[in-house]
Amino acid sequence: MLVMSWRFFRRSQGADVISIQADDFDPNAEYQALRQSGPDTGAIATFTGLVRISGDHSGVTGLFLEHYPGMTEAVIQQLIDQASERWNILTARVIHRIGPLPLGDQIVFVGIASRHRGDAFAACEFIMDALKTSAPFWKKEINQEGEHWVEQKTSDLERSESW
Amino acid sequence: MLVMSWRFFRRSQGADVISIQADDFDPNAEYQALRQSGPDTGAIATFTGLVRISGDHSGVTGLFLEHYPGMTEAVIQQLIDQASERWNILTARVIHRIGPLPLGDQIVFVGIASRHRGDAFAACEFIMDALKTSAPFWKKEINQEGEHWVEQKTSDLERSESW
Amino acid sequence: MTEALSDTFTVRFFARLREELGVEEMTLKAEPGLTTGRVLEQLASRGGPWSQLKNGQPVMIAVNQAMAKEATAVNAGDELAFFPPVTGG
Amino acid sequence: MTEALSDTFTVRFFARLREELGVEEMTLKAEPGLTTGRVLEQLASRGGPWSQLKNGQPVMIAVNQAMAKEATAVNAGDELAFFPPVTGG
Repeated sequence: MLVMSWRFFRRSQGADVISIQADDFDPNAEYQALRQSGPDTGAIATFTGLVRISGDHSGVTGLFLEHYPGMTEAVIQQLIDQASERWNILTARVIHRIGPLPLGDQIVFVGIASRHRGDAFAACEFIMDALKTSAPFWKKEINQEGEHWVEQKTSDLERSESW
Repeated sequence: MLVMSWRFFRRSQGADVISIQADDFDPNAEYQALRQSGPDTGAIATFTGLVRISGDHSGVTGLFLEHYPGMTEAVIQQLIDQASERWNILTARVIHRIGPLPLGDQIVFVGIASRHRGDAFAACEFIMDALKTSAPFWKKEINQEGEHWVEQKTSDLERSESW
Repeated sequence: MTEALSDTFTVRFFARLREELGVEEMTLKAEPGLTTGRVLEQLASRGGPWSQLKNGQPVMIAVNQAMAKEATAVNAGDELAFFPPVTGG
Repeated sequence: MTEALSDTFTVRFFARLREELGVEEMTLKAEPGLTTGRVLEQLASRGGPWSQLKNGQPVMIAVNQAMAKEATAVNAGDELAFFPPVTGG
């Protein structure tokens, strides 16, 4: 029983990926990497966030993403560790872009490979929700009238606290 | 205000896809299609289920998926409709494979494009959970010792009823 | 004697039930006031593997490809289906 | 007069705060019993845009790249950071 439990919770954190990058990412490459989480991989949940036209203001043409190098990666690793304590995760991959991002561009990717769908969904959504209120990124929104820093939303705080 | 609400909930159901197929599917093609849900697409949540080695029995080498042609598609359409009433969905894509599926193969894909991540996650997980207890598919599991029909799990019923 | 098509309904079986009953589809004669529960009772009374339709594992019921209950009316031209709890996904 | 490196700590500002204060990074002298809240008070007393550090929108605090509170101790060699609530994802 002890051995079973150990096997059940074992995971190769070496396969986890955290990347903060200016370049675009390829969700398919991430998905294919998540599929390589061993023969007990039964569920892959992914989330991708995109720059949308209706932000805090209307007619968004792009974002500028600033971050706190070093701290950002450390916070995301903590979120993955927290998720791994609560749910059965085989592999976690988190990518977040920084710098200028035009309308329609990919901003963030969170992907979880797990044995069961409940763990994959929960870990993926938890990491996204917690990232939005605890990882040091700041979004400047650009539209026809100029640019402004996005304010943190109460709904994001509530979602994050609900976990 | 009325016009705003109408715009907010409008979606082009023509872009929804339901496919029951023996052939493998390409999650990346599905993701790219979901990205084409218009400039207000801010969130894409996807789920892929895979044949895993630990099923009802150990050492699973493959599955055989049977379904009820016609009814399956109708039930999945109803699930998408129910999800659309509860959450703000831009596009939904659901693929489920039938026939023989070896270990590691993709079984099911559910992808949701939405404005916000909460809607995308909820709709994607709801459709997966409800599909598992209401869409007429049956799984026969194959391992070294033979084959047997998989029994429905109480946990799946509970998850489905929790929505 | 061939039954008139307009007097009959179809019953389909899937998965474990199809295998254990050895039947994929059958045509039965409709009667006034018939319900899916009554059809199950009539089929179960055949004995052997058929008894499981009333006394075995749970049976799910569809009428015209929509989930139904034992009280659901059965009319000529209907497509009934009996199957085990579903296990896709 | 140059302060000895071993007596100092660093303060970094990000996003809106960095822009409104016009400062990205500064070096301050450590004192016994110093806390991040006391550093905020000292900086706010400079007046002008600095007052917002005590009387403006919420300020998040990190010490050595981990979230901290106003009571968190500040020691020589530390890296403090003050920034607006985060808005990534």
